[in-house]
Amino acid sequence: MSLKRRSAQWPWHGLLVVILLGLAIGLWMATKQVNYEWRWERVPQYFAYHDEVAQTAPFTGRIVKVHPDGAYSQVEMIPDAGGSRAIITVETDTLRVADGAQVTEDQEIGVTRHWRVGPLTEGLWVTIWISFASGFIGLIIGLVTGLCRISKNPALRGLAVLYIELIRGTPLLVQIFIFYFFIGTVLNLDRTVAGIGALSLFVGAYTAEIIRAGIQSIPKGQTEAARSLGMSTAETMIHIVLPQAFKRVLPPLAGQFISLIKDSSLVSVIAITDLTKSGREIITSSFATFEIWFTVALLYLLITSVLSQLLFWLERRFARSD
Amino acid sequence: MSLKRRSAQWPWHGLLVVILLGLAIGLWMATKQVNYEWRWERVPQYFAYHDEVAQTAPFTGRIVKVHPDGAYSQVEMIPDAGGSRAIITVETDTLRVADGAQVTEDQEIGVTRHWRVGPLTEGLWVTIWISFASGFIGLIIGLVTGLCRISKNPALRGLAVLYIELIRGTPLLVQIFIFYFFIGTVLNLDRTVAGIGALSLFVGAYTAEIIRAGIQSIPKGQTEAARSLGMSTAETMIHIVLPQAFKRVLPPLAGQFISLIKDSSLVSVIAITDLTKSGREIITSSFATFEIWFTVALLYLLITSVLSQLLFWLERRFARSD
Amino acid sequence: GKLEQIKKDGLRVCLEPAYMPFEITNKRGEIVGFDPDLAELMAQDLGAAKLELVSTAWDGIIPALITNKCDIIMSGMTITAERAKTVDFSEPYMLVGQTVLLRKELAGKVKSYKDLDNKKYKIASKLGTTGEIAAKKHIPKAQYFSYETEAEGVMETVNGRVDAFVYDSPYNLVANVQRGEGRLVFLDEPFTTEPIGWAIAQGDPEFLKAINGFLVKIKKDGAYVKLHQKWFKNTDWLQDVQ
Amino acid sequence: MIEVKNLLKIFEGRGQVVRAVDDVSTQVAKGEVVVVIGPSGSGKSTFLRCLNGLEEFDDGQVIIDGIDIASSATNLNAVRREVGMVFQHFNLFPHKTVLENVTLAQRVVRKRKAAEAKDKAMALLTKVGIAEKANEYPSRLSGGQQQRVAIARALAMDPKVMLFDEPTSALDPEMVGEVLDVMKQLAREGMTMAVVTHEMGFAREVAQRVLFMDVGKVLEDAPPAEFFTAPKEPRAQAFLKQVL
Amino acid sequence: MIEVKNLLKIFEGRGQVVRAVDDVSTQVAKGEVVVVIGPSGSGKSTFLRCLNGLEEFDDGQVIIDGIDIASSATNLNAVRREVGMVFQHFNLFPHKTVLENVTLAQRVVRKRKAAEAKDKAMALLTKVGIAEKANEYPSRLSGGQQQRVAIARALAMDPKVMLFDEPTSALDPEMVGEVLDVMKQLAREGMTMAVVTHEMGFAREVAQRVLFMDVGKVLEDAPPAEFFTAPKEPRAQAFLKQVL
Ligand SMILES: Nc1ncnc2c1ncn2[C@@H]1O[C@H](COP(=O)(O)OP(=O)(O)OP(=O)(O)O)[C@@H](O)[C@H]1O
Ligand SMILES: Nc1ncnc2c1ncn2[C@@H]1O[C@H](COP(=O)(O)OP(=O)(O)OP(=O)(O)O)[C@@H](O)[C@H]1O
Ligand SMILES: [Mg+2]
Ligand SMILES: [Mg+2]
Repeated sequence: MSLKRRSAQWPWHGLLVVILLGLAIGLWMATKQVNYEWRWERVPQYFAYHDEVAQTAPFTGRIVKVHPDGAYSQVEMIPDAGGSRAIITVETDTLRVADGAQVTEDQEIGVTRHWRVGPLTEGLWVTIWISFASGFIGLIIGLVTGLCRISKNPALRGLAVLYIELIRGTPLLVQIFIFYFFIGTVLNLDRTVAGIGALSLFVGAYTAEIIRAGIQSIPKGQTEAARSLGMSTAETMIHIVLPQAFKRVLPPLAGQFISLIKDSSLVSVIAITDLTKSGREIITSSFATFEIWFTVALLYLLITSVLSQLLFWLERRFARSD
Repeated sequence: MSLKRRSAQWPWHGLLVVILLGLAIGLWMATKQVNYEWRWERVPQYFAYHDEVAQTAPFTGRIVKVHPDGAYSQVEMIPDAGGSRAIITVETDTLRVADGAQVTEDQEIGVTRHWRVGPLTEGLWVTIWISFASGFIGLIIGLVTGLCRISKNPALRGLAVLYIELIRGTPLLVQIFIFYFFIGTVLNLDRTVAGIGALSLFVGAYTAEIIRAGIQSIPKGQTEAARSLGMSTAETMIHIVLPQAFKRVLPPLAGQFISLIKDSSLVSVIAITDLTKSGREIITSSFATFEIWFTVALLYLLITSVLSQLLFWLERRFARSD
Repeated sequence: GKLEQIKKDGLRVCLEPAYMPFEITNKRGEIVGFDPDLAELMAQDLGAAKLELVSTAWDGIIPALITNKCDIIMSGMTITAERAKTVDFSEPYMLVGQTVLLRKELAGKVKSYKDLDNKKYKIASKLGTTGEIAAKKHIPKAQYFSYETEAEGVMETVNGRVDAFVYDSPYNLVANVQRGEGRLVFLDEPFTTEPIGWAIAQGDPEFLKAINGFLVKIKKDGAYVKLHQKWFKNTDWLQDVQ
Repeated sequence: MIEVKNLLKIFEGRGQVVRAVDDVSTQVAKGEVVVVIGPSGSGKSTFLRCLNGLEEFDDGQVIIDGIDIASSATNLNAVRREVGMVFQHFNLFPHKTVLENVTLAQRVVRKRKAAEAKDKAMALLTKVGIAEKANEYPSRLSGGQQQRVAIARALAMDPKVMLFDEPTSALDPEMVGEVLDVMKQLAREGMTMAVVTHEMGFAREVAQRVLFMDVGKVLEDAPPAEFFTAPKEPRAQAFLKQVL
Repeated sequence: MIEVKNLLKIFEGRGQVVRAVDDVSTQVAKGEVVVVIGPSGSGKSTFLRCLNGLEEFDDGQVIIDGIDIASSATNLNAVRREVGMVFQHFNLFPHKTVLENVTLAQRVVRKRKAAEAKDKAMALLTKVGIAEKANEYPSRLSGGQQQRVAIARALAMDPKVMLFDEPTSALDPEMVGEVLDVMKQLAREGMTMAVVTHEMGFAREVAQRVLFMDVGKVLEDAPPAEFFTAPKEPRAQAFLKQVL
């Protein structure tokens, strides 16, 4: 049959929904079968929690007056030893003193409550910023190494190959380890610097290969056209080859970066508390194992999907000249 | 200058050697500076060790005669209770009895020594076989998913996309975790099976993308030529597209597999002792931190370089038709 | 019930062999230590068909117990109220305390853990252990770093990049001998007392009773003392391990 | 042999709608050679590809040897093996030798025995004058040689009709002749052929009819003698002036 | 203007050695148009590419406007901007608009101001008849239009010599004319040109000399009238029979 028939697609979409529902129910049944008590209500506090800070008297003195002001109250105090008054703000419902009361220095007058970021939020932030920092440095390393890799100079080429093979052939864990405990000790590097350094070197090796492939995928005719117009090798690279290669390497680079975000969890070996590690720390204290792991997985999924969206958007922008 | 001059390359090679030597010396100096006592002599025993097995008398009886036979001796025994004789082989230098001696059951007569594989060798083996098993299954999953990913059926496509995004967006650690403790518990899977399963699912998602890209890189003209000869979609895939795609996906697949070998170390979380885990266990007992990490890195490098060589050889074989 | 199952299929013990001298791997890759020896006795006592030691990373040890991948955790686990919400603990079979391994430059300046309670000091312990909990609780002002394994924490202290390593006395004793001589100062006075117990899945009082009974029995008949001597008073076992 | 009725093919994409083949009706009798010419983008290739179902069309009928390929009951693969197609860029299978290129579909589609397929292949390769390259890979052949292999490959399925889509326009000038010679011989042997080409000499010599297409429509349908000497349509006149 | 002495270019690879250009000596005077023809693989492209140093050659001399490009003192980039080159597959920069394609090298190599480069570019685009497409991307242009942009791009560097490597052989037949027209105009304006082409009509009309190459050697060097009517070499005779 060769006549185009716009066959209805919705039964297939329906099937997809049914399958997904089936999977969800299966998962839910599985959680029932595992003898585990779910306590999801414990999770939110690890994102942000309400911290109470005790407000104490700055000196021994007398409460002149409490000015209630909605949820907060201003407590006006005067020192016994003479001097200027002080105003202390506390939450009204925690007020422990009344007008005219005598208080001693450091006596608690009440508390104020603040929202604080919890360990999961902090870990998320560390993961994001370490990944971005090392992704950026790794991109530069990868660009330089990728260019060396295809250079005609045997020394540059040899060094690039050696670096790439060494990094790609050994586990990141071991690299972080050696970088921090060894090179870091000798050069006296901070742990964050060492962590970013090791991750950059790691991702740089993979980026180098991606960039090399990207450059080599640009037809030779492009270089020849540029050279025949009198451009130098460097000018050809900058104006002709790299801009075109960039479009092609974008998807694999994004994939690499997504991997990096997940790989960055290995920096926990040098005592940097990233998302995975804060998850683990919470688990060892609370034993809410599955809740936390699911939450952590979801957070990673969130970062990576935002990135995928970004990539999609970038690719569409670049498609303009196709 | 456009005349080809075979400029001497050896000064560059020389420079490369000098730089590498410099790096090596730098590393060596670094080890000196780090306050660390190197005990390399402890490492070999973790690969293989000489085990002594005590040979005991099988019954209470009398030694009839010891037949020395070089490094080994045959000890001939006769039971007190009557019955047939027994011959026990022990190492001559560990012989503890003489002709005519009376021995009781389970008394030690001597020992035999055997070479046993140590924990590092065992870990290496676990790493290799788990990686190969899950690489193979992952390849099949990837092939199927990759085909679903480009199929016209929205249900298949939707499932494939969901699977790929979910797996690529979350850390492998979490996946292994959920796979073993959830699905594994419900289906009552063995931990090795669960480990291989989780790794296969993980690598399958990446393989699917590689295979999809490989298939899509085959010019449309190939499919059209095959279809116009009367081949069905499946026949076209099998005879025309996949064989050509295979050649192109070989390098990224090999890269993925090399990653898998390293990623497989995460199965230690479900009590499988692979190379990294054995390394870590040895470190906790021996305190030979750097020695073991360097050794482990070297072992990984060994596996991955063997694989790279294999890939190189395969690629050359396939280049025949270019 | 669990006990019948153990009789039939054997006793499965989860432990992470990274906690000297409670459990550790020897040169041959076998798991040895105080806990494995106790497990051996327990298996005999419960009439188990066999004993299986399951080497599990610390991250996976609780889920493994909950999802019935093993019957009991015998891995030098400290009993805490928080943990007791998820698992059932036996009576403590030992008490340990946290001690401090100090960078040698601080000898004299820091005499007890209290002197470390200052913003300028960096202290370390192992991720997810009571060493970590104690360090955060008792030395709150110091900067805290948690490492994946004890070895790394000790090495950092030797290299002088953290000032002190807070950990259980049995481990610190060995670590000081192995890596620390001349490079570390061992403040061997424990500043906490922590009960160590075995953990089992919740809701099986019969099994709990059996293991508590076992503990009473070995304390009475001298088996416990013998093993304690072997692993905590003696260092002969180090030969086998290194 | 081929009957086309009100064929319509629309491409949609990037916001624009192209009527690549716009209400074309024609027929090719058994043994007839029809040449299709027209400017670039006029829908010649699309028209040809509709004939063996490589493009799904939007409306109309294509009847090949009595079988309506638009009917949902038709097995397209069965029709396609009766219709050989030769492409501009040869599309040989690069991972197979020349011989394998010619035998593969015989074995997979026609289910012939290895020996039978090989004999057939060698006979055809001899016919197109390239038997000595049977065990080479396509990448080792010149363009003209590759195109002749492609013709042999299509012929190996014993098609009743052959479609050619600019078979010589990717070739170096010296190689055009050798491919055209093979096609002329085929025509002499009575093969039904539809040929898209810019080789006016070939059209004059071999074709029974010339179809001139522009923007998806067949504007002229005439014997070559008539078409080349006195085209009726102004667009055909302009085109011929450009090309000749 | 161009002087070539004993040019030798050898390709080595896959165990075989090809003498692509084999001891060629010739010269092109200022304002002269030389057409190079010959069978595929005879070394025409390689010869042309040696003239602006795109290929490193193994022996001999190439002197462009008095400068020996084989000399190690020569700055090749400086020579190249005096020698424009047009390729078979256009090689426009796909990520730049037509206008940017023509201005880029002016600004980077000739260091011209944006406005100056743009004026020059628009003048040239008008000359090749494509000014209205200045802000399109190359992918939106037909082959003939792309090739005309490529010529404008080369002209924008004010070259003293223009090299053309089969500029029309990747084009649809109707587009060949428009490109040849531009080239003919250039020749009339006195541009020194070396053209590899299969368009014999162009050679007859425009060339002062025709070089016939085979297996790396120049076998004939004659005015077109002489070459096309009475080629001396048997190989040239055979080739002309194939192509005409
Ligand atoms: N896959 C496609 N998607 C969208 N438009 C297409 C597609 N294929 C062809 N077209 C459009 O359909 C029209 C006819 O194209 P077709 O290739 O049939 O022309 P043609 O006569 O064969 O031209 P040429 O001589 O260049 O091969 C053109 O406008 C083309 O842009
Ligand atoms: N980069 C290269 N490496 C190896 N051999 C080459 C290379 N480029 C060209 N050759 C060989 O050099 C010879 C001359 O090639 P060239 O491209 O100059 O021929 P041509 O006359 O331009 O042919 P055509 O008309 O097909 O363009 C051929 O045998 C070709 O195979
Ligand atoms: Mg076409
Ligand atoms: Mg050429």
